[in-house]
Amino acid sequence: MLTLAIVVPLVVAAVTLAIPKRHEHLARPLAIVTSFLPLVVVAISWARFDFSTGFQLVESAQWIPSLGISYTVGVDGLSLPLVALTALLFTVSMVFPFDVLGKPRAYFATFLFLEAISLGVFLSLDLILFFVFWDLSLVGMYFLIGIWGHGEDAKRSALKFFLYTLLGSLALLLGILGIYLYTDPRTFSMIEIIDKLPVPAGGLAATLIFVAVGIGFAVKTPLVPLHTWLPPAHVDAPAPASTILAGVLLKMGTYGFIRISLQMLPETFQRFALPLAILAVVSILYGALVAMAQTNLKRLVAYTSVNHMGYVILGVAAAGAIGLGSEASRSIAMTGAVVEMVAHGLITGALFLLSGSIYARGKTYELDQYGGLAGASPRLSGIMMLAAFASLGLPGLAGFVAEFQIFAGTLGVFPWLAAIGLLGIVITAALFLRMIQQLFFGDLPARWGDWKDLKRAELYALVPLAALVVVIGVVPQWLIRVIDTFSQMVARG
Amino acid sequence: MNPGPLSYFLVSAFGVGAVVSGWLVFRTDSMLRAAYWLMVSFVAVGAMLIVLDAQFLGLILILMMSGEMTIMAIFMILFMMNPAGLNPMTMVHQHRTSIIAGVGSFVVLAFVGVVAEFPDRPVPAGDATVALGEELLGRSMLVFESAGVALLAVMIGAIALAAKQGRFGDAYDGSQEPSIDVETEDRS
Amino acid sequence: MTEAMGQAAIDILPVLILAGGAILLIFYAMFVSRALQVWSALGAMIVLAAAGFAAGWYLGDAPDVTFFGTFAADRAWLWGTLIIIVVTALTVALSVEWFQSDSRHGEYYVLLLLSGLGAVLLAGAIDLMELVVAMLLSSVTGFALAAYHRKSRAATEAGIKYYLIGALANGAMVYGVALLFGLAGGTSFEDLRTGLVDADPLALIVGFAMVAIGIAFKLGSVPAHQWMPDVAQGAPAPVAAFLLVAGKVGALIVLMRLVMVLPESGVGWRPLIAVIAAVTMTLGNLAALWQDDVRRMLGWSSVSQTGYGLLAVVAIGRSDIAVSSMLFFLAAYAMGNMAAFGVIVKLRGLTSRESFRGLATPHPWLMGALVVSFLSFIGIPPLGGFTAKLLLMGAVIDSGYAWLAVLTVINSAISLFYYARVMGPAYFDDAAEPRPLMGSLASWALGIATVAVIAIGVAAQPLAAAWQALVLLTG
Amino acid sequence: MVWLPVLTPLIGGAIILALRRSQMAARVASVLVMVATVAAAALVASLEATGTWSWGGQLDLAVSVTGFGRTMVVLVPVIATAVIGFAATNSEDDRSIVKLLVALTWFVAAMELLVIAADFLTLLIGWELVGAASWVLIGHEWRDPQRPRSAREAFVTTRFGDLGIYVAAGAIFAATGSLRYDDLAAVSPGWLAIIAGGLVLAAAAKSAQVPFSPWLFSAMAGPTPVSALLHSATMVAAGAYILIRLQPTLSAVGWFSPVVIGIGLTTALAGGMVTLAQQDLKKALAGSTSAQYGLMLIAVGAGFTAAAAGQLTAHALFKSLLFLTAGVALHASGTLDLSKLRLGSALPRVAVLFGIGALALAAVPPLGAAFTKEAVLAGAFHAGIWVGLGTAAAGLLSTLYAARLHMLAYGPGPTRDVHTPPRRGEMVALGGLAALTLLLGVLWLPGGDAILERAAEGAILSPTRAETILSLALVVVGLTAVAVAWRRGRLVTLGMPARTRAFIAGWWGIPTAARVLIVDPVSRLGKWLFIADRNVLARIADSVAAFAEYTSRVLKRLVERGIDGVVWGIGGATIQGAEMSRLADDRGVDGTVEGVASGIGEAGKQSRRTQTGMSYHYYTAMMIGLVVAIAVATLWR
Amino acid sequence: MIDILLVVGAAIFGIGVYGALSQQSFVMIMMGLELMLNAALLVAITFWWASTGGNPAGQLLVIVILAVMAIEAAIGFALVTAVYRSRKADITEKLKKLRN
Repeated sequence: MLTLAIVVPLVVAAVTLAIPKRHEHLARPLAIVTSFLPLVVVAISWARFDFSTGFQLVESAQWIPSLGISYTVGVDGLSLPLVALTALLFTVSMVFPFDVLGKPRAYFATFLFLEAISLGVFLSLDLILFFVFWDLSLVGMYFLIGIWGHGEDAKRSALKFFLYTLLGSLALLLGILGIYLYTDPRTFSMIEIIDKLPVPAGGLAATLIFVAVGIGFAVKTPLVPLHTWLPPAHVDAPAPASTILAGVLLKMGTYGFIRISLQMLPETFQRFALPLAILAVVSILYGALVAMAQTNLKRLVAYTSVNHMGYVILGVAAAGAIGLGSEASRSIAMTGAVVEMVAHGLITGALFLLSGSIYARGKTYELDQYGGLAGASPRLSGIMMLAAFASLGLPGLAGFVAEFQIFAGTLGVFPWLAAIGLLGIVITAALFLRMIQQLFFGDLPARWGDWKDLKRAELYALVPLAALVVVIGVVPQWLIRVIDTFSQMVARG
Repeated sequence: MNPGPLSYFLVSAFGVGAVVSGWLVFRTDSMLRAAYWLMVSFVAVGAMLIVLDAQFLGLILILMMSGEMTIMAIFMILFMMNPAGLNPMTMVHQHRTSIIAGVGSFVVLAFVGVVAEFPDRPVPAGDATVALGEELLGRSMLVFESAGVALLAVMIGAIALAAKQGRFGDAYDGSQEPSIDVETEDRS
Repeated sequence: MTEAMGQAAIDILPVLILAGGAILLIFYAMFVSRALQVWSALGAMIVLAAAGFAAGWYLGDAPDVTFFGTFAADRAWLWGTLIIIVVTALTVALSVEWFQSDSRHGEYYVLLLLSGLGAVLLAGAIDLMELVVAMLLSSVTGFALAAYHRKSRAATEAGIKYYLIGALANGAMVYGVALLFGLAGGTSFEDLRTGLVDADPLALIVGFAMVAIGIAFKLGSVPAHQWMPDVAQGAPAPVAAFLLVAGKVGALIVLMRLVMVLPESGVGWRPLIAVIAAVTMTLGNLAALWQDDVRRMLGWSSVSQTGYGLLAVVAIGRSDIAVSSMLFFLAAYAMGNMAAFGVIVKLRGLTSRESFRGLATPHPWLMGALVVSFLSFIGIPPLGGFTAKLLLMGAVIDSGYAWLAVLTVINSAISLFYYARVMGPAYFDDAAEPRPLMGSLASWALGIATVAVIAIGVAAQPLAAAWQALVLLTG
Repeated sequence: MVWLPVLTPLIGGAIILALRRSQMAARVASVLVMVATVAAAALVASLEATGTWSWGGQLDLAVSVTGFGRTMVVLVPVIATAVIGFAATNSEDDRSIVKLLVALTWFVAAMELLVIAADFLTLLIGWELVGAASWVLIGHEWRDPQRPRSAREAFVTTRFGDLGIYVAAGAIFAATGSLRYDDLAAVSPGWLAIIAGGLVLAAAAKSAQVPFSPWLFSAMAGPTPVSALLHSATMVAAGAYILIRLQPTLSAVGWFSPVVIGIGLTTALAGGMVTLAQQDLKKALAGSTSAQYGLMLIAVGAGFTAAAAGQLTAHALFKSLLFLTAGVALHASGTLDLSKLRLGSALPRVAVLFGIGALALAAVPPLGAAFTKEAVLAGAFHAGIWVGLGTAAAGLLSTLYAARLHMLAYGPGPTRDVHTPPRRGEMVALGGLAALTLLLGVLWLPGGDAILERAAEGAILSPTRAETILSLALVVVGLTAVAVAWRRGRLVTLGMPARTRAFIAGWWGIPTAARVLIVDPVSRLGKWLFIADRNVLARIADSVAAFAEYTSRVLKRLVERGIDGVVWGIGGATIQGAEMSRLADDRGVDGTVEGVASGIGEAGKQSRRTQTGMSYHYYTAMMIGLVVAIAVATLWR
Repeated sequence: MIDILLVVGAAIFGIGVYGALSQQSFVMIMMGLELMLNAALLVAITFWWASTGGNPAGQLLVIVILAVMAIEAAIGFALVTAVYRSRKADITEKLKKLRN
């Protein structure tokens, strides 16, 4: 069943490309309808979720058994929420109206392709399969940014994105190979590796492998100072691609940190938990401070992604610091990190879509070009403010549920780092309030006299995100329970 | 086998001859003369082969190289821009580098020859040519055959490249890349 | 003796078929009219099919060492032969239209077959003399093929430059062979294995280094790599595709066989090859970075690919995946290269980077094939190049040369840059006018190559299983 | 059930929003919602209900209505009823009134959640929501660019305090794996100190204690009902409330008591002087709020939470009254400048109401506020003689400024006509609050102590005779002093130089200090980091690429030109150099220039000559490669 | 004896290298290459004579080298002819179309 979620979009992507030119307007409805299938799959998986075990709904097939490579997919408390997030974000990104520059077939085919790939990253339980999807996501995003990005710089940004993350992914590949070479019999199966932990702890090899995969994930996450590809990529990417980039692709980095660095090299992770946590705190503060200095809306949101991913890594580092703090603390930190991944996906996804809406109307991202939009477009302002408040961690919205757990857990593990990291909350509050103020309050500049509020199609994309942000903020039980099965296992060590 | 003093003398003499004539190849003014000095060098080596009990091979070498150098001379007279290859000429580049490389090669290889230990297993008495024949048609059959195929290939290749006229007229006709811009070609 | 000879001849049936077929074909080309010359291609195809069939037939029960220890017709050789045959066949398909205008092109196919034969012989050589002769056959036909466009300045220039490098490399190699012969007392690899154990290290090193130069020329690795960009740019495009690949297959296999018989204590061949690999891949990549001629860029990228391929040699004897990584590399690289050059052939030799701008819109399939081959070169999964690189890096890490793997990684990332310089504009720029194209035979060839690139990655299992336990015989 | 006080305003707010098309309905609904909330709160308080709401995992939201919470849960909607009633009737046709009413209603919901919270997570939720609601309320008039800025300042300042709750929550979780107040008892001393620290920080920020006090000034940017609600029973009250509620456990921490007293006393004194010096009626009231909360903190620190609770209740009643009447003044005269008001003659009835509030503020018996203040004073003396004296001084200050404010704002004066007299509904709201203020006088009756102790579930100390006399004497002194100053016409200026007055009135320069020391550096740091990010970090990657590019260009030249070219290049340069120095020798400076010029030209020729890409360079490279190969194979075995 | 032979071989090889590197004319370069092969030939027969117990492979190696000489010369002439016809060039300096 999970396989369907990967295969069907891929097949339909090919079909989309094959649509005759005169029927090319069918590409969008076809893609949107297809994108509901993964959602259905997620819903069924959620309903069938077994809280008593780890990996489940596993589907496996031989691929290259001679090399220990298999096609294995499955979910657990960590991946299921991320799969759900991915499926949802792709659907709304496709629903969101966007000028496809006269290439609807290619655009929606790329999107469906990327959806299948992204689902594959989170579903795969074989390192090579994981890596295959991982690298293909770069390719898909490269073309999305390059072809549909705006500005002359789009090509450059696309290349920068591709180059930078490819280098990271190749480092990851080295790490994967390192792990592989320790398995006996040779296998890439994640389940088996997590079960047997083949890499001898404490050795130089384990350190090197950890550093290699760490670099790979740190680039993707991104952790300061490996984040420099992110702002240009976001600024030049089209809004739906930014949503996917921030909402889905960044999660791959943090997912990898949990799945591979933490689960496959637990002792090494434990040794490196403190440095990692320090890096995370640096990212938190750095991302927030730099975001505060931005005058460009999209760049601002991009840097807050650096900040939020810092929260996630902080939680993950705390969760992996076996031996420090209580099991409860580590467990709640992990839960918080995963919830943050979901929350950030929804919130930042919404923020990027909204920046797209603003750009579509004003053709600029410069904040000082705007003002007083609250009166002209109450719906736009309302959803934007909701997303901004969720992003700054207001209770009742999704971000708070995540950040609270991360900090509550981390405080028991790295008290000082958590305390320093908390400052990020204040800075993000300041910067988002300033952003809201600049965009929506004050006087409406005369040239935006015919400013339009959100269209129906835009609302179709945004309302589900906003609603989920609220739902997770108020009744997160359904989500936390699923994640908790995983967190407790990890926290136990 | 202990070579006699005569062998020593002959080998040394022909050796010096081979080296000197080889050197003169690049010291002479005319390409034609160069070709003949080259031939002399080959003949000297051929003579050394004969001294070293490889009479058959030595003779082959001398005969072959005489022929080849004659062809080379004719070739130069026929084709090259230096009319008849007889005019004085020096056409060298990167002279210093070349000298360094040449001397360097000599020093390294001579060092290897003098210093390195090679097994001491002299050739037994007997008819070397017979042994060669057996080898040729026995163990190394494949090598021999492969060399034959290579000769065939070079004949085909050399004719394909050098022949001015083929069975279908001008060999150069259409021997180029397909035109990138077909329409232009059609129009013209 | 004769009986043994007969058996030996049967053992190398694919070789006989290729040689015999080539001879028959030259008679055909010599006597038929111009209009019928083109059917030589069909003849070549038939010969290749027969040889391929024979090679496939023997896969079940490989004859192994034959011809009195001068030739190793083992499974690895059969696989190498198959790769060469496929490459040759694809080249034939790409050539038919390309050479149509040439007044004489029957001989071309003969030369192609003989050149393929040279590479095949190279792959099985376990005797220094056989190595020299096979090298000669492969090179000499290559020189002629590269310069086959006699009217084209670029082609003849490529041909003679190729020749000059090859001749010097051969000269050095022959001297080295003589040295090794003197040290070991024989020319077969078996003799080398026994004879070189206590050999004088200095002479051994010099001798091996000189032989290595000869092999490096065929491989296109540093320091005899310069012909690759020239040939890629100047030679007829189908020939360039062929020459960049076929020789590499034979040379890589024979290099592996050769180093296996060298005493590691006497000559530091492993670090030497590692250094050569490192320099080759880095140099090739850096030089490719700013090329504005796509064919020349492919030539330089081929240099860097050679560097990757040498990783397998570094790992031989230390990692059990060395041989299979080599074969994966050869297969993936060969197919990727055929696909890339196939696209160029299909575009009638289009080569300037500028002319690729916006071509994705009028020619989506062609650019798609180009992207697939480029991504495979970079090592993006699940394409063949990825599987190859995965195994190569695994093999060197396994052998204690992790730094080479790191360097490979860095180089792969660099290589993305110059591939993207072609891919990016093709997709991101405004749509260009459609280009005149070659006929459908070229499409078939490049289509097959592209599918193969994907298949080697996605459906790698049959190959992986077949290559898993492969050993290279040395006598 | 226990959630009713939260849900009623929450859902009520939604109903009001739904009714936005009819302003009248919305206005009526808002009052009804508040009344319903009062009822719900009273019901819940009488039941002492508890409840939980599971968030899954290790997170449960726990609420309970116990202790002082029982009073507080009712007090909040009671005052809110008056304030919302005032707001609902105060403005004319104004489309934004609905938004204001909804925000006020939700604000109450958040505050109620804070009040009934029984664990730190729930507390934090309520705490932050109150802050966010205050942002909405303060920035209500968003078209004026200044107001959202003030709202942001207020929110960010209080959010900084919120970090304290985060820390406290994390600490209790780390120590016990639970977030409940009940489990505080089990916390080890080390963690408890951290929790106490976090809570004190949070309370100080929320209750506008030094050094966070100035945010209250920013909060003045909101409409009057907002100020009234913010400064009485909600928002600011949260800080004192949580300390009152958790004092029994927190007092186990050694430094808790002195620090809280210190903060409270400092704020009481400093804030009192700020109020005294203020020229703006609302800001003066804001300053007095800080000062009054300072008094409550003194009581908490001294351990007499009932006194603090009593003071909180009394203050909530009279301060909302004072703010609303200040609003009336603003409406009536269009200004809040104390030197220009004196509306006593124009609005005599309002003046009386304001007077009641002012008397309470001045702590004149027999008002309830006087009773609670004396209890605070008694507690302070119990904590130490200097604390007691300081508190007495703060009391004197409150008498002084209360009297001053009344005289200047609603004292008899020249103003006869006003733009907008208060409406009937407004008067009802004011009257209600005044009545409640007066009603609190029952505390003076015997048993007043007991009522407070029961209501707050804490201790109270009856003042000694000496203390009572002292405080009464101070009240008299204060009133007299104001009367004298009034007579002499110096009540506005207080005889101080304008700059000194402005300095004190501007909260002793704290806002400037905060801007110079915190806000500016942080935003500058952000800008610097951004510049560094763009110019350094991003450039590192770029420069790696650039280096590769450079190398490759060099190599590209090299491979084509041959390694030989380098040798030539170096050699040529050497020869050129030698030649140049010779020329320079021969011909002096001119020659040098000439030499350089010819050198460059020659170098250009040289490089052109070497850039041939000839095959013999390939040969050279091959030979070099051979040598290197031999070397590598020899050296590295 | 073997020393003399190997030194002579080395000398001829060195001269060949010098010629191949220094000459501009293709034909002259080829002469240098032929000299290198000549040296190899001498060395091969030296070893056959002194070090390998008369292994006939040594003689065959000489024949192989002779074949290499002939074949390379033949293809070399053909290429020079072709280049000369297409470019009217017989020295390396004139061939510089193919470069970066």
